Amino acid sequence: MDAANYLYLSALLFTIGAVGVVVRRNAIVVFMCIELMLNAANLSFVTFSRINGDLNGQVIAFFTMVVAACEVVVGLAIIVTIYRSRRSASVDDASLLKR
Amino acid sequence: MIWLTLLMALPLAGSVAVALVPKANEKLIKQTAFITTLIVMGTTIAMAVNFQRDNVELQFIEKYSWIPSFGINYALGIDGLALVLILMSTILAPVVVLAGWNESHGGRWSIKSFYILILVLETMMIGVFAATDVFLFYVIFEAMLIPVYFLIGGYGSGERAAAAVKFLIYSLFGGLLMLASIIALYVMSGAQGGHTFDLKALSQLEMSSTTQNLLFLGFFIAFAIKAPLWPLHTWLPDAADSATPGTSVLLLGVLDKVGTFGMIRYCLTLFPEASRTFTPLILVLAVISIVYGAILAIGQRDLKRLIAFTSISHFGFITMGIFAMTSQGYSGAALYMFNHGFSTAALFLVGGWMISRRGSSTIADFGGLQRITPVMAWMFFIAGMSSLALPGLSSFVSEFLVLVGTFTRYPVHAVIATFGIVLAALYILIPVQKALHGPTTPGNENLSDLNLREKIAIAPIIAIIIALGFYPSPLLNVINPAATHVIAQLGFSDPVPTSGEK
Amino acid sequence: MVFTAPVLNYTLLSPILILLGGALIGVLVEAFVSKGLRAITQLSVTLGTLILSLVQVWKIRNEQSLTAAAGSVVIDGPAVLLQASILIIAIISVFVIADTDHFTALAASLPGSDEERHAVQSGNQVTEVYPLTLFAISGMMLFPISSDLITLFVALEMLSLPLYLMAGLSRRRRLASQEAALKYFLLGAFSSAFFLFGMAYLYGYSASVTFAGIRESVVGGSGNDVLLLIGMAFVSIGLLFKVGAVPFHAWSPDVYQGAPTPITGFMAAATKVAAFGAMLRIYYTVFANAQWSWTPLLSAIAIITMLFGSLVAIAQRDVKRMLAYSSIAHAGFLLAGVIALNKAGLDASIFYLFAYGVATVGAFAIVTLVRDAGGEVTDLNRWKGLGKRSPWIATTFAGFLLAFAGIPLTSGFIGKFSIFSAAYESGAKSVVIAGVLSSAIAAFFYIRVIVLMFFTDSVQDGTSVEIPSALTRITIIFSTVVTFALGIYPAPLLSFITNLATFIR
Amino acid sequence: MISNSLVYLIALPLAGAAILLLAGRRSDKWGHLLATALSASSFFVGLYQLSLMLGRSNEQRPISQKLFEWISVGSFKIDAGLMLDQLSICFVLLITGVGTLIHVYSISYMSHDPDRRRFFAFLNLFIAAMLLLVLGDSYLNLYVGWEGVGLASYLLIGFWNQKPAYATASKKAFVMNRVGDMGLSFAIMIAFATMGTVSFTGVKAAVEHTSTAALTGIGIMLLVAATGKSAQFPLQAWLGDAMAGPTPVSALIHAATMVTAGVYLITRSNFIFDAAPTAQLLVVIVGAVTLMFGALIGTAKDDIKKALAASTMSQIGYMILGAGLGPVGYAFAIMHLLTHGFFKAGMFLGAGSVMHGMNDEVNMRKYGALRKFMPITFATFGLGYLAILGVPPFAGFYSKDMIIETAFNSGGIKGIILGSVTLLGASITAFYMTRVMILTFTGKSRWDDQAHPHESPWLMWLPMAILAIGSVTSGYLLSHGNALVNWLSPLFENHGEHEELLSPIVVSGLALTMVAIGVAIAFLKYSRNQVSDVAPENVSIFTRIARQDLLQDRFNESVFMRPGQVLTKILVRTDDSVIDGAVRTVGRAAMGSGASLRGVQSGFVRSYAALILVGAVALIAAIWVVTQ
Repeated sequence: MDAANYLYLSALLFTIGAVGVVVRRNAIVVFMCIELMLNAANLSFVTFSRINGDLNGQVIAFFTMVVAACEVVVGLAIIVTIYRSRRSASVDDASLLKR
Repeated sequence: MIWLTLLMALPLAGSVAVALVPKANEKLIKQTAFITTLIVMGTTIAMAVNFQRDNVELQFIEKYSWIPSFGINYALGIDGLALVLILMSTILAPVVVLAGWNESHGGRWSIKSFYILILVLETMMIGVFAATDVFLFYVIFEAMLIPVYFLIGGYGSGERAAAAVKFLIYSLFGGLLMLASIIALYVMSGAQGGHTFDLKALSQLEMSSTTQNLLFLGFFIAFAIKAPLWPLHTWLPDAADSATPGTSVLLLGVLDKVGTFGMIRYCLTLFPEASRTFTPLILVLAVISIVYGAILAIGQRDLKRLIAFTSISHFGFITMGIFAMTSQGYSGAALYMFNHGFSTAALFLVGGWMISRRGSSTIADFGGLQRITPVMAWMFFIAGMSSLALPGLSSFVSEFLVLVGTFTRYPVHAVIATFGIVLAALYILIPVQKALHGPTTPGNENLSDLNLREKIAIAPIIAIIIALGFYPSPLLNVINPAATHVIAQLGFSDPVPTSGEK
Repeated sequence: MVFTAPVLNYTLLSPILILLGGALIGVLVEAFVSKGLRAITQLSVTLGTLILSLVQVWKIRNEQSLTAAAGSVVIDGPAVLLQASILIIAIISVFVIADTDHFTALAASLPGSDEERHAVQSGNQVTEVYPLTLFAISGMMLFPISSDLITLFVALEMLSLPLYLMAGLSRRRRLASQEAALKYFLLGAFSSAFFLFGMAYLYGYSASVTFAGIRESVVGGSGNDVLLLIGMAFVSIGLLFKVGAVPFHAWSPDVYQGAPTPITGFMAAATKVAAFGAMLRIYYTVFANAQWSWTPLLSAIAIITMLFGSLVAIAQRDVKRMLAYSSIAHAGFLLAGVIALNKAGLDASIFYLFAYGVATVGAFAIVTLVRDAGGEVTDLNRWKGLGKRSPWIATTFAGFLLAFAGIPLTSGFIGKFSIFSAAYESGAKSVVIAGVLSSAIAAFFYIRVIVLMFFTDSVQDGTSVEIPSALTRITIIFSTVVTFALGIYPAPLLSFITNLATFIR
Repeated sequence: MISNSLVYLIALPLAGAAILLLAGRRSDKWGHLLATALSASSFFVGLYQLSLMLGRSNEQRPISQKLFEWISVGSFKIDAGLMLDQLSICFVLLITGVGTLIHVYSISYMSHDPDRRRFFAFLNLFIAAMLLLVLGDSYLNLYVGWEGVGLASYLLIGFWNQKPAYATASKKAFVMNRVGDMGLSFAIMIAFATMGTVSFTGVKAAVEHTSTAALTGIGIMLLVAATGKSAQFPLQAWLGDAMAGPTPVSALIHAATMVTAGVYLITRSNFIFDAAPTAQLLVVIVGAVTLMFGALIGTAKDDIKKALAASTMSQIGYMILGAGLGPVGYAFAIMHLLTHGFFKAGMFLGAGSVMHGMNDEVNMRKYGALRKFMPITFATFGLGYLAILGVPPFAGFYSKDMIIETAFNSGGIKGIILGSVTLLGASITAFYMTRVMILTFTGKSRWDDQAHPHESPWLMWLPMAILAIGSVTSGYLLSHGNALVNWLSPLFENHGEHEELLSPIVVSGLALTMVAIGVAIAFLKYSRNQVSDVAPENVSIFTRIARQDLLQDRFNESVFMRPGQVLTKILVRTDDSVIDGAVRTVGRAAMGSGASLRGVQSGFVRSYAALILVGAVALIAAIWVVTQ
């Protein structure tokens, strides 16, 4: 089976994630969409490493996971604080700063 | 002897000295500033004495590397024109300080900062005429705006903030266009053997006529804004209206000359071809400025604005003389720059005294001053006469030279411009009649006449105006060599008399 | 198979390692030192680390190496210059950050809760901002010197994550501050996803994660251009986001306004250096040969950015937002340096980054001083007549504004001139014209602020100017001196840069 | 140093002016004496020069002197140089002579004026400027004097400028003169452009190889200048108002000297006009028109000074006409100029003395029967009257008849027309001068009660007497043995005499008859029936028009002033709305776009994300375009 399909899949996932970021209100969900995008990228890496027969891509995938984990830590911290002070996790409510 | 650097350093030192004087001691502050300007004037005259008249090359040259990585030098040097203008600036400075002894009061800020600004400005005024490195010139050209901006905004009257901003934005805009041209020159010089800003080197650059035209415009628009040339003049009346008389003198008398000076020193030198290409257009603009400025001056109700518009008309003459490309036109223009400095100074200073005494700048508020304050009235009258170029006063010589010089090559322009002299009679005599003649109107009965300080301040100007009217040779002898040199460089020669064609 | 330990050149890496160490110490300090001593200890640790690291950078200034860390970082002239700039900017920023009054006593506490109030009263001020700063700085130090995709990505996150948090630490207007953090985080993560995706395609294009490898295949032209282009595009998005170029700028005004002002200054200055450093390296070394494909796009973005930033700044009423938009405009000018793609462009960009960074920190330091009972006053209308009440502060601020406007005799002018001439030299005339135009527009709003401060009468509304703390004063004086010194006599720095700044590949 | 004494001619009065103006009130006591003394001494210097000149042969007579290099740029070299020749000496003597007399007269006439010192300063200034005008050796030097006298005239007309009307009058005079001056500067420009020189000698030399077109241009422009200064048609309107000045001023500047500068300019430029027939013809026409114009106005004026002013205008018309007749006419023009200088100045002083006695009443209808009260004034005025009428053997008889004769003899239809015009003019002159005499000195007294007419002090009547003698004798002296003609002849190249149309006797006969007719009509009209002391309203349209100076002001206002004012208003408005408006619009546009672009910054993180997404898509699209 052609490896390119994996690329299409990853592109699809990436797009879904990106669109999700734009359309979903809940900060958590938005964040999950971003994670989806990251994983889509990972998929591409792995695929490419398969295509190119080179392991670095897979190594990067691992790095990405770690980094994503860090992002989760920071991200959740922020989202939770916001949620506690606003009693809402909707990104649309946080719009004091504008213009 | 590093005359020019010395000249530039002196006012700076003076400003430092002023800064050190305690705020409370206003008298000492003023005296320090005045003494400094006097010293500068003396030094300039000393320098002028050492100037070799017949030498067309730049003199008192100094050159130190400033920013080697861009090939920028701190390079100074003056020819006759620059000398004359520096002379004018440094003579005007003490006059302004003395005449506007109390101008700094009632400003937004301390008297101290007023004189610091003035002195810093004087340094730049000298530098801008002395610079022979384009980059250095540009730096001073732009930096000069700041002190003036604060002088207008901080010590002016009326809509001073708005006027100051208008002035600054206008000038900055022009300056940035010039910057673009300068960058282009710089890059080209890099392509043609080494980055440099040396005026001489840049004038040797090879460039397509299109480029040359574009770059020329970059420079010219900047200068046309400075020198106000119609239709880029609208900042001037506002600025002159809000600025203190002394500031206006420096603004119209000296700073605006940078525009016309730049046209000669940079537009003509760097872009001879383009200058020739644009001459017809520029001459038209100049003629429009002459007539337009005069007519609007006639239409003004406010004394300061009136004077501002007369200057627009005069700058039209100067520009016309420059681009007539004849030695008479050029020398006339150069001389005109000098004379205009003094006649405008006289008008603004005396006008300023009238205004400060009357507490109004509306011409209609004055009346019959000749009976109450004869001396002041006479000073105003003489200043006015010199502004309408009465023969026997300095500005006649320059104006007539410009006209003759233009006529020999562009008769039509000269003829139209000559109508300006009738309008001049109107724009001077109308305020003279309204303010000085007629019955004494209420509110003017007990205006005080000029005091000794003011007399001392105005006397030298009037003296110069009259003396140069009868004996302009000292200046002309300095200017002429430069004139013929420049004209020749541009590949022009004076038209020969047509007689014999019969 | 045999495991061969990677060879690390510790001298060359020491600047970063020192910072990381300092950061870890900071964490420990936060945990164990008594609250009385905490602040001062943290400050001294942080400053010590930074200075030590700066010294190290100075030591290695003439070193050049591609193999400092098994080929994943490169040490060369630009690297040293950028790291030095970042450190200097960091140091003067820390002086401002040291004024703990800007930071919430207890970030975890609810805004307006008793917990928070108690924390403030008991002086139980947490100082996690210091280690966070150090982490961020180490990320920034790594970003412009990394020479493979992994390091690049890790560095990006290393500098970003702490900043996300720091943005939320403001003591006053905490809701806004937290909002800033949220926005910065979400958008940052979003953009880094693009960045990563792009990296994937570059990898796919070249079958290599090292810059050198990618460059080879770009030069060789072998491989599928579409992959390269998509890769470049998405990586660029990540970088352009960090430098705040239109249309990836949207976060910056909000974050600049919401974040604690000292952090804003630090962010605005240091992040720009780091991000542009990386950008310069990537475009000058990796993508150089694909110039045909990206120059037009980048020029377009640069032009839009300049004009957008300048135009929108005119309409701002809040000083922090105004500075934010002005920094967007400056990002546009700096892009001109990237586009130039020549030695002059590199030198100019580095000079510009340093000059602009220093001036920015100074400007924001002054913003921290203008306060009323409720904390900082950033509403421009309340800055009216500042020149009358505290002439020195106002004059200094005016000085920075003139520098931003690029008036001669300030560093801003030299920067602008050099970067524009470089761009012009490489034929990007349109960019230069746009730059000149937008400078004219920009001048307008800088001058408006000066008018407000000097030529309009003050409104008595309790707005006052804090006497700057000794440290803040150092920052302000330093920035002022540098700003004008570089304007009047930039020759030494310029030639220093010119001598060092050459990328090695 | 004989040559130097040319400078003294100017320097003396100039010094007077300077001293008096600078010394200020301090010199109130002795200022007038000093001024008079200096003017007189200048006169004696003139006499001395004359004596020297008489001692030299014709060719040697003109002397010139370079003081210093004034302007020198490229080929445009102007020396501050003076030149005294047969022509200018006449003027020098006229100016300083009559000038001095009028100084004397003014000592008493202005004795009650607080600003008498300033008055004398201006008088001296005028003398100096006028001397420079006639002594300058190039058109540019002449120009300096030319505008100098304009300035002096402005200052003196507006001497009592606290009266707004007077201030306006002075302004009007200056501005209209400037229009003329413009002509002079054009002439100079053309001269320089075509001949490369503007000195009299240089231009004279260059004439022969200069295109007629250029010469005509110069000539016409010189004529324009002359019309301005000499109040000739169409720039005559200022002279009447100029009577606002103190009467001695009217006598000196606006009768004897300054207004004749135009005649000087034309005669001085004879070499140009001789070579430019068209210009010459125009000169004649202007002269003819003006002499009728002035004469007609004169018939309707009740203000004695304005009547005299009108007559001046008309008499100068004669001179211009004469000068326009070419070589044959120049001398006669000058002769008439000199005699006119005597009798007109005399009459003005007479008018002054009358006003002096009638506490400054100028309306002749309020005079009458003054003969008894002011015998001396009557006598001197009367002699001047006879002179202007041209009754033999009084001065006018010689000078005016010469012009009439030359006019007739100028050949062809032109000669006949000109001759008849001059004759008619003579008759009208006779009419209005008689009218003045009758209204002022004869008939019943019509003055109101507070007037106590009395003879003027000797300081005033002495000058009048001297001038009266002049107006009796000067004509004979100047024409005796063609004295003046021969004196001046070396300056003008003679083209030989025209064929005589009418013999001198016939002309004189005609002239006298015409004069007699004029006088007779006047007698019938005014001496017979009682003159009312208010101007009758039920008069013919012509009278009304004449009273309004033939609508000259109406014309100028409606054609130049009003449109000018409108234009000014419009421009002032457009400067703000259009030019500055454009600038402001640009600024507003920038701010507006900024404000609208702010909208992008909605504050919603999702829209920001969308923005990024859009950007990404745009990039991809661009790439797609690139790769396709």
